[in-house]
Amino acid sequence: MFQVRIHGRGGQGVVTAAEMLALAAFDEGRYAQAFPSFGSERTGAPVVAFCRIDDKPIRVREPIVTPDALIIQDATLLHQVDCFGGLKPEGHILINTGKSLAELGLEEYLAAHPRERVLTLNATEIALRRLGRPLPNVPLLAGFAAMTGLIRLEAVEKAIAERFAGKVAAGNLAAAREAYSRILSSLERAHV
Amino acid sequence: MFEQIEGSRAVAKAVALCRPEVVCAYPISPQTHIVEALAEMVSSGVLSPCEFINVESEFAALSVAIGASATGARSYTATASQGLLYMAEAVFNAAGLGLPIVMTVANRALGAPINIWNDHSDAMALRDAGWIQLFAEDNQEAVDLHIQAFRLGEELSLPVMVCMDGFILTHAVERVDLPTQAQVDAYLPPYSPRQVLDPAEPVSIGAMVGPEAFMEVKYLAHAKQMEALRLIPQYAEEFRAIFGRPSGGLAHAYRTEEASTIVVAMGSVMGTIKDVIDEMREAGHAIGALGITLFRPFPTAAIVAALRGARRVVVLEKSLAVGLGGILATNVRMALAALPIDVYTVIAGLGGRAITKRSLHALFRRAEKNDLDSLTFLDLDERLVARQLAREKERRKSGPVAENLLRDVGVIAARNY
Amino acid sequence: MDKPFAITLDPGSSLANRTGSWRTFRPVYVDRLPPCNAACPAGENIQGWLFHAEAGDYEKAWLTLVENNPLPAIMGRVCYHPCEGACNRGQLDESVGINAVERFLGDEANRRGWQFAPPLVSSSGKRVLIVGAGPAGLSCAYHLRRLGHQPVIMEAARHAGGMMRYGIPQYRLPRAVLDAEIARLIDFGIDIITSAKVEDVESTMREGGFSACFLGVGAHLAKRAYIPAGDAARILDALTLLHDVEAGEPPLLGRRVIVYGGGNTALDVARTAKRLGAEESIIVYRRTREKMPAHASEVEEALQEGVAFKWLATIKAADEGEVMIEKMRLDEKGFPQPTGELERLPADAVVLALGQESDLSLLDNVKDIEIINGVIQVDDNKMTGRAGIFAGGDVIGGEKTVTAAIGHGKRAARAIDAWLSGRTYAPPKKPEIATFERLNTWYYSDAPKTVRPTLDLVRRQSTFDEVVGGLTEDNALYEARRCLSCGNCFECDNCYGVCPDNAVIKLGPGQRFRFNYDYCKGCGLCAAECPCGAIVMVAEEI
Amino acid sequence: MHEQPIKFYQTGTFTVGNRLLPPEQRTVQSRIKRYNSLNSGHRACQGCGEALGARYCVDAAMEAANGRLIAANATGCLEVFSTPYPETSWQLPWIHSLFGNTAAVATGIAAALKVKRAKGERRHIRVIAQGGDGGTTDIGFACLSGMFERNDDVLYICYDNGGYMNTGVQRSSATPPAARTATTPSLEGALGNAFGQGKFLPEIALAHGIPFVATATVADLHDLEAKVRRAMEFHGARYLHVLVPCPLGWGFPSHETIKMARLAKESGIFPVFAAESGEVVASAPIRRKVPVEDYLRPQKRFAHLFSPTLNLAALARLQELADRNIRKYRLLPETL
Repeated sequence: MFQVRIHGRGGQGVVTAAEMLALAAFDEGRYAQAFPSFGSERTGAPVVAFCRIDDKPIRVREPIVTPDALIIQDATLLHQVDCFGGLKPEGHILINTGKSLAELGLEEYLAAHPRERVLTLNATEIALRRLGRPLPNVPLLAGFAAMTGLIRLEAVEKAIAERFAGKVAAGNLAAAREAYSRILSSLERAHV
Repeated sequence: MFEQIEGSRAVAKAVALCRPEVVCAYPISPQTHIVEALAEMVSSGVLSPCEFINVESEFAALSVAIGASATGARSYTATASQGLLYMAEAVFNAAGLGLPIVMTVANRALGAPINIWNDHSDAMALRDAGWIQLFAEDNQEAVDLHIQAFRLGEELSLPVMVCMDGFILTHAVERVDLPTQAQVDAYLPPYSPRQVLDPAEPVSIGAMVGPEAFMEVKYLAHAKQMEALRLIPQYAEEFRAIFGRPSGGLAHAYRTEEASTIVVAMGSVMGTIKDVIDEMREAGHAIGALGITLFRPFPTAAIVAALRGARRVVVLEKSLAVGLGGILATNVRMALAALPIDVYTVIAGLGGRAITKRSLHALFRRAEKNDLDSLTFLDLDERLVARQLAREKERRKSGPVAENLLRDVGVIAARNY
Repeated sequence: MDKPFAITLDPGSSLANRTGSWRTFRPVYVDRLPPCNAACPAGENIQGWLFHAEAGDYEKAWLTLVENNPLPAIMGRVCYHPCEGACNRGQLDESVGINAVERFLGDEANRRGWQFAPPLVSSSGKRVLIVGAGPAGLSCAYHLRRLGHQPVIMEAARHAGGMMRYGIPQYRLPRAVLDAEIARLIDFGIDIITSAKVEDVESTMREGGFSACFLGVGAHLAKRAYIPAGDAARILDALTLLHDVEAGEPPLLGRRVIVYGGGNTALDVARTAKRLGAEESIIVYRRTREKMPAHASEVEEALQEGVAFKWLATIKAADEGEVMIEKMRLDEKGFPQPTGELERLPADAVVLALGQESDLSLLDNVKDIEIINGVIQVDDNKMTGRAGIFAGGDVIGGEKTVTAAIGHGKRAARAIDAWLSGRTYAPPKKPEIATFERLNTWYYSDAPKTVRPTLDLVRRQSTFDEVVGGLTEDNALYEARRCLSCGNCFECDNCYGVCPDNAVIKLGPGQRFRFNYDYCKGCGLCAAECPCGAIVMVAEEI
Repeated sequence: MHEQPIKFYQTGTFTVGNRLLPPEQRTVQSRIKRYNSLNSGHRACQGCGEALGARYCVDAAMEAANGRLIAANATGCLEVFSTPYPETSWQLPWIHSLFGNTAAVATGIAAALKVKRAKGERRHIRVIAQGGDGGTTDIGFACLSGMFERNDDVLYICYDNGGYMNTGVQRSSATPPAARTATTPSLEGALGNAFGQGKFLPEIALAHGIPFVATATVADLHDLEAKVRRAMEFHGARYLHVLVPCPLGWGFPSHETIKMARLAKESGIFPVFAAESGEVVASAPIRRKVPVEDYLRPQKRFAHLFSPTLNLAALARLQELADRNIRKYRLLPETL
């Protein structure tokens, strides 16, 4: 079972991201379970959503305590919330930022983490450009697909098509593809 | 057809397949997504003819359903928590009048302090209202139980409450096999009311009954509910025949063979428990679980049959009878009264407190060693509680409990990961 | 329906609960005597015939009316309608115009040729002599006929009608109306022999084979007063004058006419004099207008027509071209006393209208009939001291009106009917009068009386055309419907409607209602809300 | 709105029946074969205004609906006296659920009927809801307001007797000022119910802008039936507020029920009017104006205003309330 935890703020599509991830996994024939952190999710408040992916039915209902991956949609949360709590050793970390880890003050903290397991992506910038709105969730999802190889870009694209329509779908699709290739590039650089 | 779908939407689709004629709704978390989805279906014409009534309170919601049901319409509503309490008077009334309304309760804690997260306090508060109460373990079962609920309620002229854990199920997006309209139509005949408001046969429904007949009326209500114990397994069997999967029934035993310890629980926590059972079985523990689907009427015989081989039973429940302990546990104890079985009550998950596998592992291991008190509060912050109790002992005006505790915890908002 | 036990109930089941047992008072329907009926000298069932008139069923109304009075068209003109004075509606706004409706019905009957219902019983074969074809005699004959007897009227004058013909001017009672109603009586089987003066009752009865007799000879002899008068003074009596006018031989009166007297006859004469061409017609009366016995409406109409009045005056002497009058004053008891103050009035003629007396010479040979002051004494049943001889009308004194005479005739007929079969007539006990206090007047909407049209003044002074017109059908209907139906159910459905327990059973048109004492709780709403006071609450015996 | 007065002066338009009217103009109550929707054998007190008002209204609604009518009924006197097991007095399909949910139950009935009709399973059937003033202005207020706001196809009839009579005469928000009830005593010179509290629900109903709002009393059947008839011409939420005097609660003899209603109307203390789509369209004029004292004096619940001493101040305030109604609803010709 692969468990993902997504951090963000209300209004950033955190729950949608988890659900689309689950949808993408379902489209690939796997079992998935997405759920939010169940709160009064007001705009701007810290929000968490979860997604489990497995090859057999998922029964467990506890919150994801030891995630295999983290998506951090809002880097400002890094110092407010214990975003990295319970992350498995060598777990995936994808942060929505244009800054470097050093600039974020994480260099030292993540010094021991494998380089290819901690990546940044300026998803908000991509979304603004491709979608016209600062919604980083879809490009991050695509980036996550590229980073983990857990789901394919096609599945993300299918989920986008199922979830959105018209301009929004097209914008998200373009954003997803750009994010996907950017992360692939980042991975190449990390491996270099 | 399999869909990756939110629990609420899946239930809404299942309800729509049952062709309800009147749906009434008042917003309350975490039930809201269900009626939102139904509103969409009515609005788009997918569900038609159907009247979707936006009422001004839960009390009105169920009252509208009462009127509609008495007029022969298949009626549905959904609520949770405070909403269920606010309609409490009507809850009893619908049962007393024998109206087969189906209502989803997206289980949620009761305030004060106000809390929107899951536990079973709401449904338990109205357990004796005369409704049939079914608890879904996952969203597949939630879907299936709603279809069975209409069949069962209408056959018995009794309202049915389908309970599903708020947020944990209602907001979980997971794989659900949604039936086809043809399947549902094959299973669920059109509503043929036992009594109906009709100018052609103008009966008066809702008479005042005095001491000379009230006991008899109540006895008959009890007898009728007990009928459900016979019908539910039958309907579950018919359901399997049409839909191709087992669903519903009175209770589900899980790996209870040769189990000296059996955990009893209701609702979504059964999934987590089963994972733990699997892991413990692998580690050689003789442990199993019993998930109770039907809480009212209470399936005493089925529970005795499932538990009679155990040495101990751990009842893990998401509700608390303040001043007594467990509610489900009390019912189980009553069922097992004649058997030499130790029963432990574990109160867990109140107000959305996460029930983790780790805690369950520890709990069950202690239970196996008979190292449990008869009443245990799972993952209770003993230190916090002790501090407040001390404070209260010191001075009478110690301030609001919830705020004090939060101050002690040092957070503003509760975190649950 | 497979209904749930106890919670769901079948309609009609509450009928098992007989709430009548709660009652301590029970409502009972009553019929009271309406004040109009009580006041009618002819004993008409006024409310009864108005009831049908209200519905526009005028023939039925007329038939109901003539059960008591065969002369409605006449009544509707000459009756001074005490009924209207008694009418409870007068305390609400104005009394119902009963008289006008009666006339309307009478005229309708004449116009449409309605006939009386056949006699109630088969013929008895008994002949009854009736002396005089005035209102009393006609009424008595009619009622006897209804009761199966054979009345024969012997009338001294050339035409039937008595005072109605020879005392009441045409402008008040057109003769066509009179003739039509008399003709209907003849058609009904009443023999009227005119120009047949009965000289001796006993012999006439014996010779004619009459089993009983009714005396309705009226009072046709003018009372005279002694007035010193010169030879040239022209002094006439009112009855003669009116009789001559009726006979087509009006006397010459001159320009100025003085009429002496204060009764209706005086007014009739004064108004007649105007119509005969008198420039001045002056009534001299010894008391005041308020004390005048004449009917107020007649005084009013006379004044309109230019008749002058000299109140508090007596005629001391008459001479050619003038009279001497003495002014009077009323003493503390209200009696006029002479003042000694004299006045001359120019007068070409003086007409005395000082009352009438009866010619009772036909009784000279009859024993046992007591006559006091020219008035035949009768018992309650109008029977004289001579068994089998009854009397009514002006001959027995009292109220000398057409209406009273008709009432006498009816009462006498009933008494004669009883007497003929060896019984004594006992009238049914009259119910209590329906007083205004018993009414719940809320339910009657405000509706003032309809004023009857009157003839224009020019024509009233030159012709004998009828002064007071009739009502149109609309007006008559409106007027009839102003009736409050005091004391008698008129099927307004109030009791039926206001009962919270549906304990009043409506029986259908004309059938009224019945209480369902199985469910009546005795709240009394029906009685309180009955507009006409036809329900009383009676204590239950416990 | 009001009936064209019939030119029939013996009884005018005021009596229940009228043998002389054409049948179509006669009241429903005057028919030999009327519905008697509320049958004999009910257990209402002698002279009960509510029993009378209920039969008046429901029969009129039955007439308008051609007998195809369903009623929802709130808890209260009307419910208790009409349906004690094993006897019901109702002759139409009728349901009692709770005290405070009647409007919502009726909404449900109407919704069900709408669907059933769309499916062709049922012909057209109309819906009424009814309750006393407690069940309407107090505990049932939220559901009623919701029904109004959604414009559900229900005629709601409130039988206002100014208090909780079923439970022994306690104050409701429809209890008039200065009235003594079991919970607004008049002991030791106390005034009874306070001035300035309570509410006049017809005006609140009117504020919802629903198609039809009217008041009526059991003293004027023609007006009442006309209003029910008019109400039934509309679809959507309609409200009829009927004053039904209570001999027990008000303290007057059982035969004066209608008289009390009449005095309430004629004094102006209870304005009789009709409104359509939020605007007052007609007022029933006062016919024989009486001072409000004439209405108050016969009632024991106001006895403390007259004895041991005359409470002129309170009487003046009550008269002012009546005068205000007269001005506001133009109840006298000179106020037109």
